[in-house]
Amino acid sequence: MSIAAKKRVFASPASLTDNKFHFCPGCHHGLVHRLAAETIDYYDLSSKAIGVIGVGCGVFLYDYLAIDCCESPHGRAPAVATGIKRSNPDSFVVTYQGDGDLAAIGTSEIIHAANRQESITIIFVNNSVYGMTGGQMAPTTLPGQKTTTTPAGRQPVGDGYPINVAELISTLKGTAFAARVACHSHTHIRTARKAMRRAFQAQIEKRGLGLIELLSACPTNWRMTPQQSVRRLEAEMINTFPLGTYKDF
Amino acid sequence: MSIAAKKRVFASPASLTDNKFHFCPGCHHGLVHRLAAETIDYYDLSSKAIGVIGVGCGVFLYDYLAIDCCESPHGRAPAVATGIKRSNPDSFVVTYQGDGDLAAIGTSEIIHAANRQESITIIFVNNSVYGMTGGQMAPTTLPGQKTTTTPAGRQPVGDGYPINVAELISTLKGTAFAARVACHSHTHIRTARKAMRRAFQAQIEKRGLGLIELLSACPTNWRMTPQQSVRRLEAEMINTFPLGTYKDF
Amino acid sequence: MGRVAVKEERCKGCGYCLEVCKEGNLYLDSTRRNRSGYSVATFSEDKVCSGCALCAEICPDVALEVYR
Amino acid sequence: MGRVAVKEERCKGCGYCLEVCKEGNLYLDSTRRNRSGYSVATFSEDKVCSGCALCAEICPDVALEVYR
Amino acid sequence: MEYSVVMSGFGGQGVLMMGELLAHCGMKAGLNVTWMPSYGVEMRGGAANCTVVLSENQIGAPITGTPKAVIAMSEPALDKFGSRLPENGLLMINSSLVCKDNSTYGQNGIKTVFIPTRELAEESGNEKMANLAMLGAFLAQTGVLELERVKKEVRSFLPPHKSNLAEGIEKALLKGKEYIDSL
Amino acid sequence: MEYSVVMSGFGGQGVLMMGELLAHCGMKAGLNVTWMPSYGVEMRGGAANCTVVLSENQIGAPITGTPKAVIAMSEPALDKFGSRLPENGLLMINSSLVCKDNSTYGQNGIKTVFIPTRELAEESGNEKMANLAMLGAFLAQTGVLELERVKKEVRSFLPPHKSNLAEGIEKALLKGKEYIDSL
Amino acid sequence: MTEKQLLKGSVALAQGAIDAGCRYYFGYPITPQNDIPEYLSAALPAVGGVFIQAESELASINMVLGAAASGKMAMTSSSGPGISLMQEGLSYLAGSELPAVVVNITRSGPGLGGIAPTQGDYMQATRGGGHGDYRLIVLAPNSAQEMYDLAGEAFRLAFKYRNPAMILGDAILGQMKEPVMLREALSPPQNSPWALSGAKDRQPRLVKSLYLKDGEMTVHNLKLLDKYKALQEKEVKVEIDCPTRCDLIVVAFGSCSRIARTAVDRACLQGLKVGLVRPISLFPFPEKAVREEAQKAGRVLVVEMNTGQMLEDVKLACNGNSEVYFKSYPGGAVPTPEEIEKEIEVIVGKGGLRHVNSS
Amino acid sequence: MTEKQLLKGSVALAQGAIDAGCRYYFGYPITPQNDIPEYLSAALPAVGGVFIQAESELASINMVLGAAASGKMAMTSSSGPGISLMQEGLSYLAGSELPAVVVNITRSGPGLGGIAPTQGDYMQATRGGGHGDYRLIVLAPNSAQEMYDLAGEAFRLAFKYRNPAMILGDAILGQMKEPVMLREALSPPQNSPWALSGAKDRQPRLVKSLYLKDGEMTVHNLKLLDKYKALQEKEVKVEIDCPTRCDLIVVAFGSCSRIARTAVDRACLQGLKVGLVRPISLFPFPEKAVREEAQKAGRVLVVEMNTGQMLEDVKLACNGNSEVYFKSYPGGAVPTPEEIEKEIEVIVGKGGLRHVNSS
Ligand SMILES: Cc1ncc(C[n+]2csc(CCOP(=O)(O)OP(=O)(O)O)c2C)c(N)n1
Ligand SMILES: Cc1ncc(C[n+]2csc(CCOP(=O)(O)OP(=O)(O)O)c2C)c(N)n1
Ligand code: SF4
Ligand code: SF4
Ligand code: SF4
Ligand code: SF4
Ligand code: SF4
Ligand code: SF4
Ligand SMILES: [Mg+2]
Ligand SMILES: [Mg+2]
Repeated sequence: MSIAAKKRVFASPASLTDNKFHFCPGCHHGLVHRLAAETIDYYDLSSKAIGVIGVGCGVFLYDYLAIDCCESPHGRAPAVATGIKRSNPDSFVVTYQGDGDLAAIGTSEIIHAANRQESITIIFVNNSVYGMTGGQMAPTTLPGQKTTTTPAGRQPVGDGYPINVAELISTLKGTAFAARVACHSHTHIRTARKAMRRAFQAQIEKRGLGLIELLSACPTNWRMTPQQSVRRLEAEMINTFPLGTYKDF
Repeated sequence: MSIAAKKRVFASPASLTDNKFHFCPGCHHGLVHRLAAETIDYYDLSSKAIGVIGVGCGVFLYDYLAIDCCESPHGRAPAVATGIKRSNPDSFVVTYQGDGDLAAIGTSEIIHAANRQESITIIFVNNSVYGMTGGQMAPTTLPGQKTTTTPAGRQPVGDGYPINVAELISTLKGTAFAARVACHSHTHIRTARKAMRRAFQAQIEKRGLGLIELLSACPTNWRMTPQQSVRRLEAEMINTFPLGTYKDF
Repeated sequence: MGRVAVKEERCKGCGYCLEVCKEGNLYLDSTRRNRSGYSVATFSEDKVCSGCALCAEICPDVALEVYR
Repeated sequence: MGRVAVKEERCKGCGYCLEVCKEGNLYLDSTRRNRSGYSVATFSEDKVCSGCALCAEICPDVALEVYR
Repeated sequence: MEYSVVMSGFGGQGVLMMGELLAHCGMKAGLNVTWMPSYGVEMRGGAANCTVVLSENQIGAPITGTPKAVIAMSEPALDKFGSRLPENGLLMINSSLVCKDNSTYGQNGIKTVFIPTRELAEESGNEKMANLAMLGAFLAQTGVLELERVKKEVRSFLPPHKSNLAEGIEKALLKGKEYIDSL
Repeated sequence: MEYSVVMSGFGGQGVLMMGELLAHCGMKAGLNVTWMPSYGVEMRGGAANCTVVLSENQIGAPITGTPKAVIAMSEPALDKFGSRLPENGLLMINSSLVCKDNSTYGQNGIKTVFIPTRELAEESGNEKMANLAMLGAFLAQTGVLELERVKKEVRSFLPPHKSNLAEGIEKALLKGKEYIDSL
Repeated sequence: MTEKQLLKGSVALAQGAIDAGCRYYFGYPITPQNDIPEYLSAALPAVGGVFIQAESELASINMVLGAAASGKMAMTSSSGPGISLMQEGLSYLAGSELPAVVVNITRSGPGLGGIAPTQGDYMQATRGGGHGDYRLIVLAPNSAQEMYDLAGEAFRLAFKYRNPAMILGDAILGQMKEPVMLREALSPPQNSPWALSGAKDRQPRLVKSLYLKDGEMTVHNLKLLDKYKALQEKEVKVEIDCPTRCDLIVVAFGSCSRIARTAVDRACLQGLKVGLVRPISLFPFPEKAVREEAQKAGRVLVVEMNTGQMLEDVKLACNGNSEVYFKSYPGGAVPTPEEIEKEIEVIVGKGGLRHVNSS
Repeated sequence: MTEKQLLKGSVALAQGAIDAGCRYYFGYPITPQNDIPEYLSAALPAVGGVFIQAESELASINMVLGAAASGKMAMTSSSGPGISLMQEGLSYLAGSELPAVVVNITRSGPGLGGIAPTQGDYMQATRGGGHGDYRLIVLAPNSAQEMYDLAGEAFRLAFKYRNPAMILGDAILGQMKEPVMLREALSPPQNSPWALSGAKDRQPRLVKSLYLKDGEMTVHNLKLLDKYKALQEKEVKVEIDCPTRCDLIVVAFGSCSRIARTAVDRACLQGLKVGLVRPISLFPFPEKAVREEAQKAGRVLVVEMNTGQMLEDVKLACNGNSEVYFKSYPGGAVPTPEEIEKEIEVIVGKGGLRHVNSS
């Protein structure tokens, strides 16, 4: 039977553009982009969604999602999102941030946005490293992990312990939803899809801030093959960053 | 019996200067200054202590404590303290910060200093308002509390929920000690004195960051008499900010 | 019977789809490279594809379409 | 028998010490003001002071010294 | 002609309000006016002051090192601002609180007037109106604005929810004027 | 005289290292040298390139829109940099990966040389040395530095823990030279 | 609204913003400008607007960026240290071509800064304290009335040129009360063609500052430059009051210009021939006016409450064609009219210059 | 260490800092300067120093402030947006009279910024992007060797004048490898009489920027001004290479000056009479050198990789006494020697100016 005669059971979501991703082979940013696009389609949000893009490897989100988008200074996406949502309450506002962006330079902005119960959704890609800038230590880098700025491996005393964002944000009263999922297997991806929907739903129902943390691979800066990197994600990252839903409105 | 013949059983601590405090009547900043001076004397730290002063009504600490002092930009005291302690590991470094300083603009700095397990001590004066600037909402302002920027009372949804600093900081692995005490009665003051010692001890024993949060009155910006303000502290603040030790190495 | 179409220029040869396909329907063709220099995933027409779409689900580059 | 010395220029008349002294040894003298315009705490020589120092402990302006 | 006065005292004595009322009435009288308060750190420790300038011409500096008059409602205020008066300046002292010797002042042709503001306020029926008794005395002493004009504008000055205060204010102003007249 | 060459390809092909070795040897030969890599976002998506300039005089720009030579280790690199060559430039193409028609190039007097780098590297005993085979060919083709000089400096170039690679590098360089000689 | 009201400069400015259509304020307290947020915390909700006390100046300026990206009139205000913290955001606003108004009621720096009136942030405001080639529109009121008026003007220019605008005031302008006449209120802007609102029935829109394709960023910079040139051609605001035959012009801005005005008036009463040029827009700087008047007079006295910042713009305008004198009041010092008058006398001579060619 | 090594500019700079005695680095990653923290993360601990990757640029600059207050040689590095975030801290450092070195390997802004080589942060660096009246010492290397040398020089000046110093580089200078000759290493500074260390056997010390007593802040500002004047008198660094009879001088700094150098050399080979003046210290700006050479030549061509920033300093130096031309390369554009050469030809005429008075 020719393809033409068959039913397409899996295709690129409507709100994903045709542009090829610029990510490295095996990088999960592309996957997260797709999940975001699927969720936008699922809730039919493409005509009200506004993406607020943090600075990191996801900075070119606007090339890939067919929605209104706004660049934001590194770490400040939740503040920019606050400005958009407050002045445009009918829009659906979603930020896209990496672990450096959200958990280092943007610590204050995410905490206070959650604390004010801003009606925004945060897509948080935790790949335990600064991808875009070439592999420096992130706030989520694992103890002992070698990066370009922790050549001997991260020492928690002095370099800092890994920061557990989903848990931290879930302690704030204005957070409606906070969960951590992973991107490295199809079962995890399916859980991730559900969690992403809840994070969107929180905003749709005006319950408060929704955050989804996605454990992701950065093969390039982990200096691994894609295969090795998904194995590391499973074997090492999940220990430090337990999967689960930490708050659900 | 003339005074000369009696024993002095309570006097100003040695490391407190003779300068009159510039604080308003009934303000607890003076009390916290005295406790800090007492603790410096207790551990004989006046020749190694370096005070890092946040911006708030406590900004003139250097007029009152006879120790080396450094001004720091609003909110950045933990970063300045990190720079001092790391480059001067034999010194004893203590910050003095208000709730606006530490829990609003300085959120990121305190969290990451604790997370890196910096060996510094944080004296945190929570008076639920911006004192120095004239009574605006603080991150610790109570729900419903009227301030000059929440004329109808603080609405948690939108203005933010009160932030519980001692609890939040105690969740970080690098924190050795975190406690909340109050300043409004002699029994509370005695507990406060003990807690302040533990917060100092944490640094002396190199266990990590020590933080003491002191619930304090700002009669001026609460628009109350000193008497009313200590009653409010007891009746209202302690409910939202439960006293206790949240972490003890 | 399923069938998978590879958008070759999107594929980066990460190999995730190969691993997830229980039927072994996909392989990297090392003799060919796309314009970006990657060996690309290739669908073996001669094997049995259930159309389960796991390969597409796991592909981080949205390079696969599945038909059934 | 205790005795309390008031550093009048430090006192701001907040009244905390008055409240804490069970013996009522301290009062604000409304007829006098210090240079900053505050009525200042005044020790009644004629009452009984235990020298417990609660007044000094609670004074936010370190205006009291206690002798015993 | 330009008239500048520094009003000073402790916080809570109403020196800012006293200045504002003067400026408001000046505006209503068609004059150019500026009112400039002390603020910020200066206010900790309880001091408060403001400068009011009234003029038929454009006003340059709203603060001045050499005001035409100084009103001192407290002793520290007197110490701080009394010395700034130029020759022939006017110094009005709240004698209910400041108990300094007459003789220290009045040099350089400075005219010194003592006003028992608390007593006047009490007489007017509201002990909290000491500032307004002082303002009444100031107006009577200087004539920068007519008392009647000021009394007329008290109501336009007060926010609606405070209009009940108007009568008391008028009374206190009058007491101040009467005191000067009686000198 | 100043010689500038752009070396370009995919990340992982060792184009940066190839350039660095050339620059290092130039320095050791007493020349002024600059080596300038591509970096940052440019490197996502797998491209990499660097520019090496060698000169007896002070070097101005370490990058140039019109290099004397371009080494293209991949097709996108060829597309991007091939067109920058000025008249009489030299274009060296990695024919193991780039299978474009000869005829497209060589216009404007551009000299085009195809080097089967993978094959040469394999012959030299280490398939990962394709870049060095290319460098050997480049040196032979241009004579900017003598091959012997470069071979001599391989050891001063390598960090101590990589000195074991020296021999393989020398072999691959030689293979490249031999290939040119054989043309 | 037909009568004057006695308003604090800060309050006048805040009301001026509302009357211009501003409905969004995001800010963090700092003396001496707290009257602005305090006033707006009540006044904005009353007109259906939004007031947020942000956790910091960084958050404030980025909330402004978000609201501006939505096509709304948004503003923030701060002082010295807070404005420094906004430099990254200001650079993004300029790079993203977003309109917004930022108010700086200055403190005397550097560092923590005193709250006395001062003009030490002129360079930061006019040269762009943030990174990259950009400019803010900078307006310098000198009265409560202008605090009110220029708030509206700042929004108008910001929207017309899609560029952030700054109002540069100081403690005198912020704290002083003066009579102010209010204008009729304008309604907020609607549906700007570049604003983000969700891509309903249209192509998605993008607010960004980074252009990555070859040469694009250069084109972008030149586009911004064109905008700044247009501002220089069309939007200069300046008050010129010079006698036809003039021996000296005094150049001063903001609160300092009021005092200079008094000094100049007095000098003129004395019979000296002195004029005043007051830049109201600091960027675009009234280069032509200063050049021409300076050339006529041959002498310029710049008076600033800093160590000499606008001085550079005056020198650039004069380009060597006039003698430029400078009187400096840094660190919160405020000149008196007498001091400036004396300076004028010293320069032109007590009896004035003798006009060799005069009739 | 007697042989040249092929070093990246960033690495040369980092090693230069260590060799000057710097032992404390606090920074946050940003392209194109990551080689600095990456190198130092290994190299500093190796010499007993401390490397901290801070959570942000705000934290970085304030950690630097802390270490500087302890009398230690401390530095940070960043690029455009990160430097903007440091403006408050820089103002505090200057106000508190603390020595420190801040490196800006620029991005082309405004906004997020491209990482191509650019010089758009000249104004921010030389005018003080933070609030208040202060200046940074600003040095502009143009080779890997100078990245190394000027790192040391920046620390020397910072400590001598107790003022923060900035090294202004760009992606070319940061990323390029060139041969570098290392110097002998100096030891870290000890026991500065102003440094905080605990008040053992002495009076407590205080590091602050705010002076509150009447007039104190003015005195402080004037003290800072004196320091800047001393820098202008004593510490100007400039490379002058002008033929005795010169028709045009080209003024350029940093990486742009290398290209200008090539262009000037070529023009001279053609027989044109062209010179080059290269400011190495941007503050203090080599005003005298530029003025004198410009006056001799009568014509100045400023070439910058921005829309015209140093141009203002050149104009101020010339003060109308020379014609000033400008060639602009904003947004990451890099001039070629050919382009500059052509510009030179256009200005002086293909065959050179005819020297009317020449023999
Ligand atoms: C103010 C500022 N500081 C630093 C940078 C440089 N920078 C860009 S992306 C990034 C971090 C990237 O890491 P992450 O947020 O984890 O995203 P990833 O690339 O890993 O997805 C940094 C530090 C910047 N652009 N702006
Ligand atoms: C960057 C910056 N922003 C704002 C301010 C103004 N400011 C000074 S103190 C302060 C807050 C004071 O409140 P808090 O920290 O609670 O101290 P308190 O006076 O209540 O003890 C603020 C906002 C400043 N100095 N610097
Ligand atoms: S560097 Fe890492 S995060 Fe960035 S695109 Fe590559 S794999 Fe993904
Ligand atoms: S304003 Fe409040 S915190 Fe500040 S001194 Fe007065 S009472 Fe204390
Ligand atoms: S659809 Fe399922 S069976 Fe078919 S190729 Fe993909 S994973 Fe294999
Ligand atoms: S998972 Fe996608 S990108 Fe990876 S090899 Fe398969 S098709 Fe290619
Ligand atoms: S507690 Fe202290 S300040 Fe208050 S009234 Fe008593 S002595 Fe005075
Ligand atoms: S020492 Fe005790 S008894 Fe004596 S006055 Fe003080 S509180 Fe009263
Ligand atoms: Mg990351
Ligand atoms: Mg407070």
